[in-house]
Formats: sequence, C-alpha cells, structure tokens
Amino acid sequence: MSNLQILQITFYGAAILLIAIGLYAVVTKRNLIKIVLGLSIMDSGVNLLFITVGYISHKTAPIFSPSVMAKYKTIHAAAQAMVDPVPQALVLTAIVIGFGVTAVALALVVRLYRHHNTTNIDEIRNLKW
Amino acid sequence: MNIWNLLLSAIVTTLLGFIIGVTYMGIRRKIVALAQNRYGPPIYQNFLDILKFWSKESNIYHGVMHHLAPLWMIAMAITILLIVPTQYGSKFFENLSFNGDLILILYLMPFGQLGMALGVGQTGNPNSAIGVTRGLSLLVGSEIPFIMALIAVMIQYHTTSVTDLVRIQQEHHTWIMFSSPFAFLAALCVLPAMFHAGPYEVIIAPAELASGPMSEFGGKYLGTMMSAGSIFMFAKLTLFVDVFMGGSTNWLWLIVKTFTVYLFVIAVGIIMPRLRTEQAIRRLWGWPLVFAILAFIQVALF
Amino acid sequence: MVATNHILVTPIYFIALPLFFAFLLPLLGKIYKSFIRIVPGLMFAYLAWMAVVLLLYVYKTGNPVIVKIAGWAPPIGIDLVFDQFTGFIATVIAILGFLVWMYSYLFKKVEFDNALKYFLLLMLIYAGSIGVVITGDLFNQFVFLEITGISAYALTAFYRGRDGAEAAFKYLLIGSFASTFVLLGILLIYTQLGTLNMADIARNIDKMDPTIKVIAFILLFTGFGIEAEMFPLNGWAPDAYSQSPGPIGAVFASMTSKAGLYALIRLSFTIFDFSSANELLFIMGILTLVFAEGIALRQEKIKRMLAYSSIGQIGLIMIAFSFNTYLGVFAGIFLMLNHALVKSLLFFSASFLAYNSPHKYIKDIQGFARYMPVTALMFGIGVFAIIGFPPFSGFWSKFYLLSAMAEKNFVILIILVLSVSLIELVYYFRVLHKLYFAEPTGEYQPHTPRWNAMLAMVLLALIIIAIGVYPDLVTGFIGKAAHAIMDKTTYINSVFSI
Amino acid sequence: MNTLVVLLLILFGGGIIAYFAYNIHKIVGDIWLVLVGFAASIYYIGYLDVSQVLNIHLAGFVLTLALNSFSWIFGLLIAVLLPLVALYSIPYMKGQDRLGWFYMLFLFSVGGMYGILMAGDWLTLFIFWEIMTWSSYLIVIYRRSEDAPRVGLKYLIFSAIGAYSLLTAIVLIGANVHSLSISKFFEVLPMHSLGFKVLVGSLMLIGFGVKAAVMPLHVWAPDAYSTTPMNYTSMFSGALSKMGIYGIGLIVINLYYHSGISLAGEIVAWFGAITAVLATYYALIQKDAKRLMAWSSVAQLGYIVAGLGIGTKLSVFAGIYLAVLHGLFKANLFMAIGAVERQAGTTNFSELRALIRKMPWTFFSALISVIVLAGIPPLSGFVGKWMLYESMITSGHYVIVVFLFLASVAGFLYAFRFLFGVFLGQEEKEFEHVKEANPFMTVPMLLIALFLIVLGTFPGIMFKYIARSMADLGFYGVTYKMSVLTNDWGQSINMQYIAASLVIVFVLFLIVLTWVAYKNSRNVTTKDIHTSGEPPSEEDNYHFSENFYRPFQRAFAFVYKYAITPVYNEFARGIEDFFQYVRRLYTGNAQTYALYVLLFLAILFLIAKNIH
Amino acid sequence: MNRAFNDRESQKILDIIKNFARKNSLFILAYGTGCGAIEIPPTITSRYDAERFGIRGAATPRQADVLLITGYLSVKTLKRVIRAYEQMQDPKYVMGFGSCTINGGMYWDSYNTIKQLDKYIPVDVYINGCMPRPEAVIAGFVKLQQLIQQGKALGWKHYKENLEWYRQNQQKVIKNWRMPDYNW
Repeated sequence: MSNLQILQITFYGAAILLIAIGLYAVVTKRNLIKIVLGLSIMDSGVNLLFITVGYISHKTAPIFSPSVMAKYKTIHAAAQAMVDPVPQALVLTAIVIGFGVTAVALALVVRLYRHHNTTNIDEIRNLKW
Repeated sequence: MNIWNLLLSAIVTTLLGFIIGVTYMGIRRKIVALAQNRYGPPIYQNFLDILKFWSKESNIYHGVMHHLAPLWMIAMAITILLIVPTQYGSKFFENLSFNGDLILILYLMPFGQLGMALGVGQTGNPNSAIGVTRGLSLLVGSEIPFIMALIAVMIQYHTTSVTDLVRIQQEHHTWIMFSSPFAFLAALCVLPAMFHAGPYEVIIAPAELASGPMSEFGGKYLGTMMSAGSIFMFAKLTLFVDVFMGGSTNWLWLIVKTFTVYLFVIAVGIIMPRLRTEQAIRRLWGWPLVFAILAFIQVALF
Repeated sequence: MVATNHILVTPIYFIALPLFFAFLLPLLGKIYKSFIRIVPGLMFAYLAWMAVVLLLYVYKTGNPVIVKIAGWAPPIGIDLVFDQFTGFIATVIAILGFLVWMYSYLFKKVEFDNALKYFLLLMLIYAGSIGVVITGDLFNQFVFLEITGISAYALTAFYRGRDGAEAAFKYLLIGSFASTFVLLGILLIYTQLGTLNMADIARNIDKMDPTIKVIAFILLFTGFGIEAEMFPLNGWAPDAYSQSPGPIGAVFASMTSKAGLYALIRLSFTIFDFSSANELLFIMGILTLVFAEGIALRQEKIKRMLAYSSIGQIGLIMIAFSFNTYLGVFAGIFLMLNHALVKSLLFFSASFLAYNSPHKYIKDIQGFARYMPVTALMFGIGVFAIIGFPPFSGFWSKFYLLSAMAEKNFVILIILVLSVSLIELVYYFRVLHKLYFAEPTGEYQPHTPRWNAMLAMVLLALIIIAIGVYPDLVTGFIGKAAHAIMDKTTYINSVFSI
Repeated sequence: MNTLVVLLLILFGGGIIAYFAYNIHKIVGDIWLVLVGFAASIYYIGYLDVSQVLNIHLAGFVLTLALNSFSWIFGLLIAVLLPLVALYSIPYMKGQDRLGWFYMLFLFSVGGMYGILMAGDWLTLFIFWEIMTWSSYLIVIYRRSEDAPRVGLKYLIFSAIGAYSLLTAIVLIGANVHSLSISKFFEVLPMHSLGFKVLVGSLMLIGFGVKAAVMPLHVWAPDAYSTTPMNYTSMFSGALSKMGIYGIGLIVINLYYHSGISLAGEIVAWFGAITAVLATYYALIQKDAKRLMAWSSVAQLGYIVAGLGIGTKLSVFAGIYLAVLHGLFKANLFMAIGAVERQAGTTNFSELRALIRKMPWTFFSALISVIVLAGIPPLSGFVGKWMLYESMITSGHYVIVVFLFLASVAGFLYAFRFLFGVFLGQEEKEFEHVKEANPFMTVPMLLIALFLIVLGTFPGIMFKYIARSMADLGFYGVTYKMSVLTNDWGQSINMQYIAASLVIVFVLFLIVLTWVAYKNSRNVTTKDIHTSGEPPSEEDNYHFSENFYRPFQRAFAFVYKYAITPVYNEFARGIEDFFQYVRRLYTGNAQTYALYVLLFLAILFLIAKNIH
Repeated sequence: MNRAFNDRESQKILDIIKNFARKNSLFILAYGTGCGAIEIPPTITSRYDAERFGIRGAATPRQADVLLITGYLSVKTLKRVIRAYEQMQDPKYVMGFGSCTINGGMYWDSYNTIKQLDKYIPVDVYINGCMPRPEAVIAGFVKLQQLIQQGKALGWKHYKENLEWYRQNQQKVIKNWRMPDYNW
C-alpha cells in the first residue's frame, strides 16, 4: 500500500474513531458534562472527516497568498495546485454551529444542576410518559 | 247485501251468540257443581245473574275510562263474532265474515282486553292492576303457540282468511284437525289459557286479588262485562271450530261442535290446579311450542 | 405584477430581514422600550404580505422565483427556490408567524429582557424554518435546520423552571444527533458528486456508488426524521411542546415540524429516487399516527396531549405523501395547511385556558368554559375542525386523504385511520366535556386573554371556517404545489434555466 | 335561485337568526321559530317536488341537490312535524336558559335532515349527515345534566362509527365508480364484483344502522332519547331515525335486491326482527316513561327495518307506511311525556300518580298514539302491522313472522305499562296542583291524534304518497285503494267495516249504559276502593308501580341475562389499558431516546440491501 | 215511550221481573267476623250447596248483594262493616247471624262489642242460634228470598232515608270518625 493510502486510512480511521468515542460517551455515560463532552467529540470527529475528504495529496492550502501567487503566476494555475476549498468552508460553519450547541448545552447543564443538584442524567426524569 | 239486512243478521247473530254463550256458562257451572258432588245452580242461572246486575239501582264508577271499560269488551266480542263465519254458505248469516282474516282477529282480541285494562287502571285498585299485568303476561304465553299453529295452517292451505279455510274443509270434507294434527294439538293445549280456565285463572283469583281486574266493577258494568265475556267465549269457540273442525252449515251442528270443545276446556278447568304466572307461561311455552314447531316442520316438508 | 427581483419583493428578505432585526433588536430596545414588540410585528406583517404576493405571482405565471445569492450560478452558489410548493409552505409559515406574533404581542409585558429574548428567538426560529423550506442548497438547509434547532432549544428552556431545562437538554441531545447524521449524509453526497446544490444532486444522483448512496439516504432520512418527529425518533417532541411557552407550541406545530417534514419530502421526492423511500414513509407514518394518538388518549396534561396529537397528525401527513400519487400529495399538503392552522388554534386557546396552572393538568382547567366562553369556543372549534366535521377545513383534508387511500384500494388502512380518528374524538371530547360540564376545582384562577390574543384566535377560526365552507380558496394553490413537488425535472430545469 | 337551496337557506339562516332573536327576547325568538317552522314546511309541501335539480361545483367535486320520490315522503313527514314541534316548544322551553343556542342547533339538525333527503350524491349526503350528527350531539348535551357527558360521548362515538363506515363506503365508491352520484351508482352497480357490493353494502348498513338503532348499534338510543329535551326527542326519534331508515331502504332495495343478493336483505330483516323483540322486552322493564318510549322507538324501528329487509312490494310498502306512521305517533308520545314532565315535574313511574283527571287531553292523545303503537285494529297502526305480517306470511318468511309476533304481543305489555304508570292508578295529594298542559302543547298533540284516527279507516290518504315513493325503489305500478288492504294471496280486509262495527256497537252500548245508569250513579275517587273495609288514609298509598312485570321477568329470565353494553365497555377498557402500557415507551430518559435513534439507524442499515 | 213505563201496570211487571232476578241470584259478602264464619263454607259447598238457590260468594262489596254479619261485632270491626256496607250497590240486604247480632248474645255486658246491630246498619233477616247451623242459614236465605219476592226487603232504602239517625248511633260508638261521607 502506498504511503498515501496509509495516510488516508489513518486520517479516515481517526475521524471515525472520534465519532465512535463521542457516540459511546453520549449513550453510556451518566454524567451530564461527559455527555456534552461526548457531543463535542462527535462533532469534531465529523469535522475532521470533512477535512480529510477535501484533502488532495501534494497540494497547498487554498489561500491566494502573495507567495503562492508568486509561484504560480495565474489564478488558474494556483487554483490547480490547491486543495478542494469547499469542505473547509463547510467545516468552518460546522465548527461555529458545534460551538453554539455546546454553549447552550453547558448553560442547560448548569441550570439542571442548580435545580436537581445532581449531574446524573437518570435522576432527571420527571417529564415522562 | 243492503245495510238493513246486515244489521238484522248482526242482531240475530249477537242474540244467538249471547244466549248460547250464557247457557254454555250455566252448563259449565252445573258440570263443575256435579263434579264437586253437589246439585249446582239451574242452567239459566247466568241469565239471572246478568239480569240482577242490570237491575241494580245505584251505579258506582271511578271516571270516564272506568265507565267505558265494558264497552271496549262488548264491542270487540260482537265484532269478532260477526267476523267469524258462523254459518258457512248461508247468505243471511254471512255478517262480516267476508272480511274475516286471522291476523285481524288475532289483533282484535287484545282490543277489548287492553281497553278494559285501562278502565281497570283508572279505578286505582292495586289488586286489579296486578291482575291485569298477569293477564297480559299470560297473553304473551298463550298467543305465541296459537299464532304459530294458525300460521302453519295458513301456509299449508295458502290462505289467511277463515272463510276460505271453512270453504276448503267443507268442499274437501276433511277437517284440518286431521290434516295438520300438530297445529290442532298446539291450539288445543293453548285453548284453556285463552279462556282463563283451570290452571290459567290466576288473573281473577278471588281470594288473592279480590277477583283481579273485576274488583271495582259492579252493577251494570259487571253485567255488560259478563255478557261480553260470554259472547267473546262463543266467538272464540266458533273460531276454533271454523279453523280446525270444518265450520258448520247450520246452527245445531255448530252448537254440537263448539260444546264438545268447551267440554274439553271445562274438564281441564276442573282437573288442573291453579298455576303461578311464570309457571303458566313456562308450561304454555313447553308442549304447545313443541307441537307448533312440529306443525311448522310438517308444513315445510310436505 | 411586481418583477421577480424587484427591491421590495425578493425571497431573500425572508431570511435577511429576520436575522438583521434579530441582531438589531437589543439596540432598538435601548432607544425605546416597546420597539422590541412593534418592530418584529411590522416585519412579520411585511413578510406575510410579501409571501402572499410572491405566491400569487408564482401561481399566476407558473414559473418559480429563483434567487442566486451573491451572484454565483446555482451549482456553485446557494440559490433560493420559491416555486409553487416551497412558496406555499413558506406562505403558511409566514402567515402563522404573523399570527403568533400578534398572539404574543403583549407577552411577558413585565420583564423587559425576557420579552427581548422571546421576540429575538421567535424571529430566529422564523428565519430558520423559512430558510429550510426555500433554500436550494443541502448544506444551507443544514445550517438553517441548526438555527431553528438552537433557537428551539432556547425557547424550550425559556421558563426558569426545572422541567424547561430538562426538556431542552433532551431536545438538544437528540437534535445534535440529527445534525451529526445530516452532516455525515451531506459529506457522503459531497464526496461522490462534489456538489451541494439539491437540483444538481438530484440531476446526477445515479452517478453515486449504490452502497454509499443508500448509506447517505439512511443518514439523511434519520436526521430529517428526528426533525420531523417520526415515531421512534420523537422522544424529545412531547417534552419540548409541553414545556415551551404557550404560543411556541403553535410555532413548533406549524414551523419546525413543517421544516422537518419539508426536508424529508424533498429528500425522498426530488433528491433521491428510491421507491422504497415511500414505503419507509408509509410504515413510519402509520407507526407515528397509531402510537402518538394512542398515547394522547392516556394523557392528563393538556399541552402534552396536544403535543402527541400534533405528532399523530404529522404521521398522517407522512402517510399521505407516501402514496406518491397526485391525490395523495394533494391531501398531504392540505393536511399540512390544516394541521398548522388547527393545531395553532388549539395551542393558542389551550395555553390561555391553562395559563395559571403550573403543570397544565386537564383537571385544572375543569369548568373554565363559564369564565372564558370565547376561548373555550375557540378550543371547541379547533376540536371540531381536527375531528373533521363538515363546515370546518379538517373535513376536506380528511376526505381527500381517504379518497387517495381508496384510489390505491387500501381498505384496511382507511379503517385504521378512521378508528384512530375515533380515538382522537374520544380524548378531545373528554377534555371538552370536562371544560364545559365539570365543576371548577378552584385551585387556579382562569386568565382571560387580552384583545390581541383574542383577535389572533378569532382570525384563525375564521380562516378555518372559510376554508371549510369554500375550500376552493386553497385547492388551486395546493393543486399547483402538488404538481410542483411531484415532478423532479421541472424543479431541476427551473433552477438551471436562468 | 333554485328552490331546493331556498329551503336550506330558510333553515340554516333561520337557525342563525334564531340565535340572535332569542338573545333579544324570548317572544321575538318564539315568533321567529314558528315563522321558520311554518315557512319551511309550507315551502316544502307547496313548491318542492322531484323535478328540481341543482349542481354545485365545490373543491373539485360536483354536489347535486335533487329530491327523489323515495326521500320526498320523509321530507313530507318532517314538514308535518316541524311546525307542530315548533308550536309545542314555545311553552315547553319556558324558563330554560341558552334558548338561542338550542334553537339554532334544532334548525341546523332539521336543515341537515333536509340536506340528506335532497342529496343527489354521496358527498352531499355525508356532509349533511355529519352536520345533523354534531348538531344533534350538541342538543343531547344541551341540558348539562350530570350524566350528559357520558351519554353525549356514547352517542357521538356510535354516530362517529356509523359516519366513518359510511365515509369509507363513499370513498371506495368514489374510487371504483369514479362518480359520487347516487343514481349513477345504483345503475352501474350490477357490473361490479360481488365482493365490492357486499363490502360497500355492509359498510353503509352500519352507517345507516347506527341512526336507525339496529340492535348491536342501538346502545346510544335509550340514553340519548331520554336526556334530550322532549320537544327535540320527538324530532330526534320521529324524523332523525328515519334518515337511517331512508338509507337502509336505498341500500337493501337498490343495492341488494336489484343486484341479486337477496340473502343480505334477509339478514337485514333478521337484524330488524331481533331488534324489535329484544328492545320490546327491555322496554317493558323500564322504570322511567322516557326510557320506556326510547326503547319502544328502537323496537318500532326494528319492525320497519324488518319490513324493508323482506323486500317484496307489500313489505316495503308496509315498511315505509310504518316509518311515516312511527314518526307521527312517536312524536306525539314524546310530546305527551314532555307535557307530563313539564306539568308534574317527573316522568319516573314510581313517583307519578294518576294524572288522567288533571290532564285529560294529554291522556287522550297519548291513548290514541299508544293504540296506534300497539297496532290495535280500528286505528292506523293495525294497517301497517297487518300489511307487514301478511307480506311476510305470503312471501314465505314464516320464522320471522313468529319473531315479530313475539315482539308485538309483548308490545301490548309496555303499551299498558306506559298508560297505567303515567295516567292511571291511585291519586296523590302531591299532584293536586297539576293542571292540563298549555294549549300550545295540547293542540299539536290532538291534531296528530285526530289524523291518526282518520288514517285508521281511510289509510288511502297516506297510500297515495307511499305508492309514488316506491317508484324510486323500482316498484312500479303500486296499486292501492282508499281503505281496502289486499295481500299477495288475494285476501283483503276493508277497514271501514271493522271500524263501523266497532264504533256502532261501542256507541250503542255507551248510550244504553249511560242512559240506564244515569239516574243515581256515583263518581267515587280512587281512595274509595275495596280495601276490605279499611278506609285508606292519606299517607299510605296503594299505587302499584314497583316490579310491574316481575312474573314476566322471571319467566323470560334468559332474555335479560345478556346485554351488549358490557362488551363495548370491556373493549374500550382494553384499548385504554393497551395504550397505558405503550405509553411507558417514552421513559423520559434522554439516553433511551438516543438509543431509540441508534436502534432505528441500525434497523435501516440492516434492511439497506433491499432499499432500491 | 216514558209514558208507557211509569204507568202503574208496566211498572209492576218490571218490579216482578227485577225481584225474581234479585231473588234467584244473591251474591253474598261474607264478613266473617265472629264464630259464624265457619258456618258459611259448608252452606255454599257440596254438603248443603247454597248455589242451587243461585247464591254465590262475591269477592268485593261492589259485586255483592247480601252482607252476612256472622257474629259479635267489636267497635273497631263495626267501623269496617259500615264502610263495606256503604260500598255495596243499592238493593243490598244484611243478614245477621246468631244471637250476638240480635242482643249482644253472650257478650251482652262486654265493654267493646255492640249489642244491637240494628241500630247501626239496617238488618233484613236475623237468624238466631248461638251460631245457626247451615240448615238454619239456608232457611234464613229462603226467608230473605221471600222478602225480596214480596219487595219488602227494603233495609237499604230505610238506611238511605234516615241516614242521620244511623250516623248518630254510629258516631256515638265510634270515636275517631275518619270516614268518607256517604255521597248519594
């Protein structure tokens, strides 16, 4: 296997592993904060997957910095030498959304703790049936 | 068939019916007395009773319905008598028998009893009310086997009118009694109940209900009631004879036939003890119902 | 007729204006305290008017209004598609947004910052749901879904109480699951087709590798299913409905669930061409309907009961769309409209009936009909409409649905749906009887609604009766909308024709 | 403006205006109500006939309004009843609150009835059917008594079951026959498969059967009829149940007999017979006049359904005749009960005592209607019963005839029970104050009673319209005479002779008895009775009303053992318990919900292979 | 037609018929108070068979013609007897059995029995004997029938005409007089 494939496998593997860990944490851990942590891990896993999908080997970051422009005279040529920018754009927004959700989650955890003075999710079950 | 002729024949038939009916009752009292090893009143005793009631001076009534009670009975009795063909073939005695229809007669019977029941109700006497409820319950018991028997006969001879039945029996010289025996048996078992005789006289039980529905009727009302009762009895007998025993062409033959049937009823009356209402209903829906069903099967098969 | 891209009337305002005013509101609040109530009102009114104008334009000319944001051509740039179908749902959301605003205009008069927070979130959730509906880009749809999600979490936890936070946390947990799956789905599609534009994906969906295509479909189906409150995935829904403030129940019923449903329908009708998608929708629809209505039968709390009933109605809409016939889709859209209108009316009246009782038990609102006759009457009209008695709109939607089923000769299904609506009849009339006949427990005082809430309810009731008596008002639009969603090619051609 | 819609406008518009008229003042409302009542009936009788047809295009469907001859006669019944009940309601509803609301619903339900009769296609029929249902439901719970919710809910559930099975049938027709018009449906029907015909037929029979209170679906009738105010019950049981009969008539004759499935007609007849018997047996053990008459309505409807079910020309003729007659005498009886309820305050047999002296006219009209109810000869009830039985005997349905006789003989029992319980028996000081009902109440009752008497000897008056209405059911050239009834075997009876002989003898002896007994007759009160000498004091009262038919009940104990209501309750409780169990699915723990999502995902992945 | 009836001759014929009918069908109301009640069954049933004369038991006063007072009458039973008597229809006769009805018999000095029945209700036929045997009872009946035949059994008319006298005697003995008035 060429080292490119190994590289890909490690990155994809890592991302999927991250998602799995996050999922495991959310589903099995009883502590609220651990759940929120699990959520953010899962989120970052997905983002990493996005980035690895957009990576094309031996290509530079998709920024028309002066040094790149110097090296590849025309825009078109520079663009050829760059990695696919779209996933990176998506990841940016995904990160912001992940951040927003985690902020709201932590605020809720604080309020839940103030009311139930416990972080064990099993005790917080009065909205049922 | 002009009106006068009809009126005249109606009056004659009613008088004859009244006289025969009352004499039958007189004979019944005589036979009952002889069965009880005593002489018993003369045969015309019932005439005297009716005459005495009619000659009562004072007259007590509880209201309009009470006053009208006996009239429903007498109207029903006479109408049924006129409808049932007494003399087959005779123009004079035809009365309303061309109108004679079994369903009509079956529905005319409760007309009198319910009318009288309303009069009884107005008197306010609880005994009479209980008597009426027993009478109506027994009516359910006795009507069903009787109707099944009649329907079996109707279907077998493909007609619903009594005159047709009599015509068929006269022409073919057979009695339905023999050609559909089960229907006859069912009707025969139910007959005592229709006359409130013997085991089925729980309605007018003198000791328990102070003569049931009749308890508040005195004087002229009771007189009319008894005469209506006798005419009604005679009408029922002629109906039974017409349907099952070939009707009659002259009065003498009619009297012989009706009296033999009445003898059966008197015999049952003397022998059998008085039954409670539900026992009576269960008995009425016992054997008579079996015969009626057999009659149906007989009709369905042949 | 107003030109499509005229400065006054463009679909972009549906998203731009609410976001713009949402961030401007705190400043306006500083200038004059009641601006935070009036400005959103004006905006909602304007947008409602614009939606109607746009829909009439689209309905008349027949060709959709496409807006390319920032000038980029569709496959690259994000475009907003305002055709008959998306336009119809956007108009429904716009009108209901205006009515929700009118209903909650005097809401939380006392504390200033609560009102600010409330109106801000209302605008955000409004922008989010309309965004989901009219956007033509898959990732953009994901972003708007997240906006709706986050503002919905915040609205659920609006009250300081203990249960609000719990409900919000559950909603957040399942909501973030949904976003993860949708993100993964979009990822897989992007890896295969390299594009995010729905029309573009739809055009060359068959170029995708079959296994990856199925996995992407399953992930997107589950993600949007959670948003659309499908049976096994709607654990969060009853808590969210019941803990959010009064009008927000109506918002959930009419906006967020519509957005989720739209995404699901767009997914199975245009983007993917799986025929088994309809079977999935069919089975899930029946499960949602039966379980939700059955559980609603056993509820003691009024808002939780309405929540389950709303989920049940959504199940019914799923069944309608799963037939994939013109009549089925027609019935589905009519049911969507009817569900939005009637459920909002029920939530509006129920929230005022149970205004003072903390846990909103049905026995708390016993006998309140004698204190609040008009509100109780509105609740009654809502119940009569949802059961489907003739002079109300519910009758026509149910009739179309059943004739769609009869067309496909599903006799057992007709009997199932009707017996479920029999169950619905039982529990709604049990509440009505308690409302009118039982003696008030006196534990909580009734709170008669102010003029604005009354006006909102009466308006809704009038619309329901108007559609009920003369359904041709809306059948024209719905017919066109049904055609629009049914054929994929016109959608694709219209997006790429400009 | 087409004349059909004008009638609907009069009724529905009248209803809405009545709501406001009553809010202004009761008198204004009353005048308006009577105006609407008379206007609607005169308009119907005067202007409407089978020729007008109106098509309305609504929501993609064509709604046609067209009276056919079979529905015209039921319209005539309502047109006769409406003004009388309107007059009757003025004094009856004195002192009640929310009258505007009541009369609006009253006129809505009448409008609904007319809508059903005018419906040319199934959708219009269903729309007006539903309007009639919910307006009558709102009247059932109008009185707000403490058991009103239970009764209202039971009524609504059963009508919903009926309406929904009707809706299923209509929708299936719409899909398979591609047009909702009723006449076209019956033309094109024979070509369809037997399965489709049986399915649609039975669904519609359930739908119409609920309103006609056929046995398994009758559970709502006794409660609903007795809790609504009596002036509406006379329309409720008199006319509203006839909509069910109208439907059953259409289905049994046009659907079953014209497409050859006569067995289904027999089954319907059997359902009717069983309803007649069991309802009569339940009627006679009731303790309240209203419930007794409610059960008796169910029984009478059973007769009519049996008549229609048999399907021969004479039996359908008898069925329609009985249906119209039932509308009249049942309305009269419920009006009488209403009058008693208003004057004496109660309709419970154990509380009521002799009212005959105090309410003679009410007694007279109740007596006439009970005689017609029991089918006793001189009056019109016998004509219907005679034709029904003759048709069954002559067409070979022996066993059903015996069943119906079982019912009609037991019918005499509850006929007497009603009259004795309310009007006869011991008098009571507590009812001294009772006066005869308001003339507005007694006049309608007496009018109906008079018509019933005249109809007895001259049934031809009614036969004319019935013969015409049979044309729509496919029986052409139905002959009839003024007062001679003939059956298929050629036997015939002349009602005039029977009535003449009965009346002459009655009057003759009346004159004799009164003239003879007039001299020193003594009218005594019900206290002066044979109590073996013991003068009854005021407090103890010898009125016999408890356990009225106890021996009968003991004799027929096997009938009273089984009842259908517990079966329904058991079924309902089963559903509630099942969903109580299912409800536990939402455990309230966020992580279980997360697990559900993952489970759902896993299942989808499992079946991923065959997603194509 | 009225002229023919109230003319002397036809009235007489009518009376003869009426009396003949009344004579031959007597319905007795056996108010079995005292020891005489046991005498009535043998007289009616097969041993002595009073039915030959048309005498039959009647269940209620409305249907009855003859009221048999078969023994001593305490004040309490007198009140019931008077009520039963007044309920009977008009040509009604009373037969007093035994000496107790004639002059108080063996209870001549008792505090609560009435000594002379005649003072309270009109008696047509007395049968003496400290409880007359059935033969005596039948003889009494035959005597009553002869009286009816001759039209002399007019106790009921006598009661109607001097009701006041009877009422005074009765109220003298019966204290709580809660009886409905005898409205003719």
